[in-house]
Amino acid sequence: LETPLIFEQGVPGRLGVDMTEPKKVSSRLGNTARSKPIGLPDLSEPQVLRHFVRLSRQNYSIDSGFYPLGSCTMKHNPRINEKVARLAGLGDLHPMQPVSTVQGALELIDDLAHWLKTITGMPAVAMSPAAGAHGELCGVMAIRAAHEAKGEARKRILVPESAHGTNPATAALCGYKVESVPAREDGRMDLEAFSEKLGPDVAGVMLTNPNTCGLFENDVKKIADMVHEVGAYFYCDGANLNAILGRVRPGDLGVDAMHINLHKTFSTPHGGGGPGSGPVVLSEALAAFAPIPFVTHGENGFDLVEHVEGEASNSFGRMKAYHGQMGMFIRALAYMQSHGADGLRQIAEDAVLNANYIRVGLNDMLHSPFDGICMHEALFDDSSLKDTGVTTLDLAKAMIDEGYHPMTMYFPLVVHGAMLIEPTESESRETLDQFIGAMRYLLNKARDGEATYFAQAPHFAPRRRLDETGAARNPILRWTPEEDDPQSDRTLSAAS
Amino acid sequence: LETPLIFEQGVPGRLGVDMTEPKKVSSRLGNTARSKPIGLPDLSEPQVLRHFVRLSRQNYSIDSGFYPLGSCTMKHNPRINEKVARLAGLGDLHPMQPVSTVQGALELIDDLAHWLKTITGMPAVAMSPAAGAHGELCGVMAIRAAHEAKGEARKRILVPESAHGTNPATAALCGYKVESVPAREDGRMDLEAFSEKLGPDVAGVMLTNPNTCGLFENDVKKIADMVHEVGAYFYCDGANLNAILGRVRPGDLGVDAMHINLHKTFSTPHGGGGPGSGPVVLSEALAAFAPIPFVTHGENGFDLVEHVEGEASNSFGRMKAYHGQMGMFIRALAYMQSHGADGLRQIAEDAVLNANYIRVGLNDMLHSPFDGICMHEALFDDSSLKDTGVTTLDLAKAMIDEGYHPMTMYFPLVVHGAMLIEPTESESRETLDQFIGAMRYLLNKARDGEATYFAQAPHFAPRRRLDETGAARNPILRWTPEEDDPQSDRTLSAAS
Amino acid sequence: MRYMPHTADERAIMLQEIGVGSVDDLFVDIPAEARLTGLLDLPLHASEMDVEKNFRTLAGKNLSPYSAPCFLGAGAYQHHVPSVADHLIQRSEFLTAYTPYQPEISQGTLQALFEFQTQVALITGMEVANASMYDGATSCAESVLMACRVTRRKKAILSGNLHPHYRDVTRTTLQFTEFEATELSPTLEGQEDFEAHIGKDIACVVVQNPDFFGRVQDFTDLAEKCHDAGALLVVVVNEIVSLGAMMSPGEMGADIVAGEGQSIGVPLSFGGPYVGLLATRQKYVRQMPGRLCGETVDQDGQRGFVLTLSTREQHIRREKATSNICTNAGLCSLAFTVHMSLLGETGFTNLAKINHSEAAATAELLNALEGVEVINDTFFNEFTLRLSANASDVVEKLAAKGILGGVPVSRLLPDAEVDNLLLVAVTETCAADDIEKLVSALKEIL
Amino acid sequence: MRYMPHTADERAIMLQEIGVGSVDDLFVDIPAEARLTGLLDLPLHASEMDVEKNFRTLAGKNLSPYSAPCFLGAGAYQHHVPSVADHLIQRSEFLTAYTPYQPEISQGTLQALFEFQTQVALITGMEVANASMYDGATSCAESVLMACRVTRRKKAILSGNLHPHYRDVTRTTLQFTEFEATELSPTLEGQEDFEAHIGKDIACVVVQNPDFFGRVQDFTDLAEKCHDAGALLVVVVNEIVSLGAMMSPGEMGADIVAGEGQSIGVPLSFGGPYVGLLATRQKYVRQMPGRLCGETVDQDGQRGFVLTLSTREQHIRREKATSNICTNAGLCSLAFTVHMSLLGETGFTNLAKINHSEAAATAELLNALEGVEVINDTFFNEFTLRLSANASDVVEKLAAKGILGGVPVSRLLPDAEVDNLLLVAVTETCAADDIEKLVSALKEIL
Repeated sequence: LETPLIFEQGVPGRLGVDMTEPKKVSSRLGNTARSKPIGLPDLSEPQVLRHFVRLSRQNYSIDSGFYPLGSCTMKHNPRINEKVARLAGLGDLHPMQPVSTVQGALELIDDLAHWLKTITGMPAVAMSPAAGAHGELCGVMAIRAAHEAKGEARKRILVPESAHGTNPATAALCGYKVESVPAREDGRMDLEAFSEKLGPDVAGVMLTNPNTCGLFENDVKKIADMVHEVGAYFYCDGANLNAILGRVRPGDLGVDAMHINLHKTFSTPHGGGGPGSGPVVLSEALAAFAPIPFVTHGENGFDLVEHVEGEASNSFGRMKAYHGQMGMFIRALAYMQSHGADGLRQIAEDAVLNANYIRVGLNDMLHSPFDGICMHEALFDDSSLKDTGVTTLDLAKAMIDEGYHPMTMYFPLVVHGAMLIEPTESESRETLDQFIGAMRYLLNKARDGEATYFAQAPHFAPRRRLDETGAARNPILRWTPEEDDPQSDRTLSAAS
Repeated sequence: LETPLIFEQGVPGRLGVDMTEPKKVSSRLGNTARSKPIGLPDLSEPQVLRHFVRLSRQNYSIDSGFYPLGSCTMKHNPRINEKVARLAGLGDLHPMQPVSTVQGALELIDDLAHWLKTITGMPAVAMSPAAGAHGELCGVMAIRAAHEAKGEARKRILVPESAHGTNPATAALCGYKVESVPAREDGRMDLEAFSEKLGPDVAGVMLTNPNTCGLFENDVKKIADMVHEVGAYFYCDGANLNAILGRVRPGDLGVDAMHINLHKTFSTPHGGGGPGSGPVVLSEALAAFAPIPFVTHGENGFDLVEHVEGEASNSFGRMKAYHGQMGMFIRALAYMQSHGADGLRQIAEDAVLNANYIRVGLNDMLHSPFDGICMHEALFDDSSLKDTGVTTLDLAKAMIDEGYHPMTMYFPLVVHGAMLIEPTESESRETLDQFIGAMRYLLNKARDGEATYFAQAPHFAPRRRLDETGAARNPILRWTPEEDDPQSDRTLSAAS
Repeated sequence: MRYMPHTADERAIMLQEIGVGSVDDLFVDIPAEARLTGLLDLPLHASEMDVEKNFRTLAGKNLSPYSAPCFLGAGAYQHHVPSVADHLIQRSEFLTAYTPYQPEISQGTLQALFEFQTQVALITGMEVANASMYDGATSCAESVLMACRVTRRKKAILSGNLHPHYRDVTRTTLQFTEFEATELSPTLEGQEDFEAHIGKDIACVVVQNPDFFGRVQDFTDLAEKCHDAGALLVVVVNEIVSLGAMMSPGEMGADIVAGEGQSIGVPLSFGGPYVGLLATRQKYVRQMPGRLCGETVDQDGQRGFVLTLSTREQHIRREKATSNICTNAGLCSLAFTVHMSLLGETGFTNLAKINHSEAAATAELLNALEGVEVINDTFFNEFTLRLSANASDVVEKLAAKGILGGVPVSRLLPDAEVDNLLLVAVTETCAADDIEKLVSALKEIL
Repeated sequence: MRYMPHTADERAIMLQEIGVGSVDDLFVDIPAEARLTGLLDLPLHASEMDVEKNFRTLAGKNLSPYSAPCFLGAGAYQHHVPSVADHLIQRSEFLTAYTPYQPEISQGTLQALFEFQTQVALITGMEVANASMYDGATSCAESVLMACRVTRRKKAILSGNLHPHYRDVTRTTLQFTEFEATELSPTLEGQEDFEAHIGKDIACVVVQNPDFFGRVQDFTDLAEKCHDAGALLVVVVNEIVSLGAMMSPGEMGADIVAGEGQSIGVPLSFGGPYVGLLATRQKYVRQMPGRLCGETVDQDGQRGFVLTLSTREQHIRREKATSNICTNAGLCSLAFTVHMSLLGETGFTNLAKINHSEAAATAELLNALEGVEVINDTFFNEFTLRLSANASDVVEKLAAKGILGGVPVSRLLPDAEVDNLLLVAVTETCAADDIEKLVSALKEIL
């Protein structure tokens, strides 16, 4: 059954929300009162409900199946987190209530900060960044602010080739020139090349660890020392924190700043693309430059520092309105409390165990570009598909028909036709076995020359393959009423 | 993707719920401590969640589509009702709390009782029956108790042919002999036949109004008078109350008792088969015989009468543990408050409007056994399918492929191959038009001789037609572990 | 009105299509003198916002057991229900589905019911269970009717220590039938003398385990005596968590188990809706009331589930049906199944152990207080105290301190001389400081 | 641990399959001296029951605006969110889905985003909108960056009456770029003199409507002046409900609208997550930051939706991306879309009228009090009071009475001399008796 757009439904005057009649008072809108209709459709409540329930049924989700999506940490999203985030007195607080009326909320933020600092072994944390990339921005701004405070105008940030695209984008936004450091044969950063690029005008390095090849940068301490030696700072992309929880603390590795994706590692959840939350832990060297606001603890309980003055005088400023992604804080703290010190360590162990189990289960049929044990994700290249006429993309789309979400494809860029598989700790051995079986079935099928089958995949999804090129060439980004002048319509959608 | 049984999953020792270790204390279980394992499977929380999410996706529901299910009143189930039923201080109250700590709960019951009495024009209501059939039992017990109080030992209950099966079943449970009254040509009860059967040994009549043919028994007042004249009581099956809300009050028609299906008329919701709630409104004549407990209002606020003594001395007794289906009361009251006097009337009007719209939309292709305006549901027989080789059942199963739940089939029994369609007030004209279009498409297809298509339907459901006969002949009512002796297994499932 | 889609214009068009002039023409069959012209004397429609406010106001007038130490039992028990259970029963496809009469598009509900039936059979130690009843009390009454049908006898014996509501409901249910019940008197000490009553005319004996006062017993001997006399043993269990720690009724030889499943998955909700359990032996299945879900195959040979044995039911048998019950507890049984699935063998048995050990420890603490005596020799998670004062008064005083301290026995047995008896239940939801509060409050009061 | 499936036995088997002796062997790449041997100094794992208790305790230490009359605004507004919206965002298929990079199995999320983009475009009067940003403040900052890219100029002018947080965030965002902002001073009366600043080097002027003090203005003239100078007009809207009653920024000639969508569908949640809106003209779409969903067709020609124009994004453009933003506000934008769909044209405009009329009536009531003066000539649902006492003190006194009476201007503008100014917002959630309570409390206090 096709689901028309909400705009293609409804009848003017139909109600989806009941309200009282507005009071009759004289308008205070001056000359700004609206005179034209907006063009929204009117539907009843049951219609709206049914519309979105039907839409939802076209989605794949963790609750319905396995997501072997590398670099994304698609783990179980506990429902208790959703429940406590909606408690009266937590989910409904206004950010500008007098602090005397939100002591529990401030305590919660302070408590979460304590967990994050303890887990990472870092002395400070900036809570307000709204997502991982926002956290990166926070970290690099702190680095730049620290350099500026010392009167240094450094120019470059070093980033490994395999880095997430947000790393260079962030560095650029802070006015830095980005330089890429190549990888060694074993998938880790090339220390020699790194050493060559390092110098007194380098502001910092941004490293993901475990890196996006699913490998732990075993030279990390050496790297940190080299960075510090030239007076630069060590930014660690925390996207893969899941793999090392309770096994090693970034603070012990010499990290100066690291963002933590609460929606990944602490499952707050993904929600089809957000909202995220990206607190940043900071070393002593960077702590003073943290953004406002932050929570302090004084005689009269908890307080909020909301302005760049006094104890926040070195702060590089404010990153978003209000105090941070409180809704995500609640969920992340509930998740952490549920696991505790023992459970957090178990997360890392089981995540790495599962990844290696898949690696071993497939390594006679898929080629691993890098040898040995992996961390939380298993990386393969497409050399095993050579001459089959099946691409990584085709294989991924065929996985849909087997009941799986595709793995991460063509990332990291350093590996040809990369397939990055991150099972997370949530999945059972039965699920992994079934998945390995399905992959082997598909790989055999590819070798058997059934390239056409793959090219046509998916066969059983709500949609067949979509024309993404056409979408980008002629972007139609909104619905437009049919009765509108078709000419202007075309203009609207065809203009560049 | 097939979903195995929960018993076919899991690994012993896996945890789905975390708990502390039990305290070490000496057992107070005497000689009753369990020594054998139970045989439940152990699963993790994500596994259980995914299992039931997957199961759910094999269900049809109102939220995903239209249910033209006659006699079942499948209407919109508002989410606000679910929300308020879970408020702290409502959903979590213990039934045996001191009444001083549950004044709001008792007020709520009293308030709902007021709405029900006002809607039906009746002076009293028994709140505790747990479902429609339980309400019938309540009403007929009140009738029998009233006769016994007068020292009368009446024997018979009259029931129209078209009645729900629960009516005769209930009468039998109260020790009455059930006599069936035939219908007239126009689908209503035959007054002459009724009059003949009526006599001083008749305890009461059970009538559904509007009746199960979707017609209002226009002689209802006459019937009531006749019943009362012989000293009997008039039980009205309230299953179809939806059609007359705010247009007529059963109390004004001479009804002595009527149950109200809160899960139908007041949408509490169906839930795949329950739970229901079936309060029974009672006339002055029957009020004193109402079951315990009930709420009273005294000087110190609300109170509960929980024993058959004092003001409850005529009560026929207790029907269930505690005070009634509180969770359903909350939802029903929220539903009523949302509609108000104006909305309740609109429900009836739109429900009847929608049913007639469907009747008119199909009556050139499907034969109505009874002429003229219907109430909330449109009834057709299978005469239009004659010679097509397509049965009512086949047509119903083919509706599944068109995206609809089948209509009610082969009920009422008085109509051959009956198809009973109740759209309810929730559905929009667009939905009705689409449905009429789909039905016309199928009926044309049937006439075009595509009987095989129908016999094979449904084609696109999670399951094809199931072997119900086999299920009944050799009932397998539970999962049995495979490792068990296959012999005993067979014995278990094959024994009659 | 947000729930109804028609605008005035649409209604006019539809009336025209139907061929009538006005809505009133659709209601002509209603006798003119009974037709309502104005609106009912009730408030007008309310916004969702206002409705929510109304219920918040009502909720504010109650003391939530979530915000008070709660030791209430007497057949309904506060347990922690995992959020997953409540989440799942709110899923559209479960919440807003109809009774699964169309199995092709109802496999979700049906498979869940099949799993429910299996879980109930397993924990009760019986061969089969139905797809749930209204509650434990009605399940008890239906069990007696069923036993009478099975044995073709007319008399039942009810233990005096059966929950008073269950006894009341059974009495009410039987009163107009050809069956009757002999009710023994409650007894605080010693065994009940069933033997004196079991004869060739007895259909069944109904006992409860743990009984109303909390005591647990092995009914194996009683089962044998019943069977020797051709009678059935019906065992009522209203704290189903006990089955995680105790011998199952099936092991004791029960023929029918009537249970209240509320403890697993179902909120207290001021007494309802709950979920009645009814389990028995395979050979009695056709005499069993209520709905049954069975395994079968579809046209393609795939396993599937259907409602079955409907020939026992009212739609077909009408006045000869095994019972007049038509609905089951649907969502409550689903919540039970989800919660039980989460618990599993390990969790369910551990939960029972925690309940028992917490209760045992609390009983010792309370027994040490002046003016308090635990009268139970055995119990699971609930026991009876004899206080030095009127139990209802004590409960009110505790409530004034924000403690829900127990259920006075006299509230359920007003005729017995039990004014000083208090039922106290201790579950995993009672934290150490809750118990401390109760102890120190009782010290103050007594 | 309930979330992790492996038992010790299974782990052992899996390690064997992998070919290592112990879990530690999987972590050999971690420098030995940094490996943790013991557990972190944090509590051990907790049951769901205990976790829930912890959060109930924390919640109990706050004053919920649901149980107190609430007149707080300043960029975040209490509105009634229909239960359907919160229900739907909790559906597994929305809640637990990944970013819709695989469109074949993500049409639910994608179509909802397409509907979101359309709704935002319609209410702002713009041609296109993106699939949401973090919040209104970051959206404002991104708008300035975008205007600089579009105009290839480097300077922005920020109105003094822009929400102070938005100004702060814009300043923070620009500080290390080649761009800069001129910030005007807040002004309580009269128009700001933008003209003096608009020159050929100006990329954009940023104004807010209603402004921080609640005033509303027609910016049509300003838009013309901007366009004449080759600059863009950025209009910030942080009470999006106002658009139901007011001329849209598009009608006024805005080039970019940066909005905070929290008022529709999103709970207050102590400040986040919210939903940033960013709408503009079609011609600027390739300079737009954030995610975009576009319509296309699949292999079979069926309409479908995909994320598009990803060449602007970091995955491909890396350091040359239009912004470093990678996520959107996902569930919040879905909640917005559901709520807006429920409201529709009729509901959205009516909601705006109710907000405005309630605020206007309340302003009159308050203005009549001694020691209170409403300083706004115009406003939508929020206005500024000049009190005869320190506003922070008054707010604390009101809080002590259980009333959340408003936001002291000095909390956001500590440097300005505004100690007596109080922002008061009145929405549909303020009932008559809430307003009465505020009035009588102010009478007492002042």
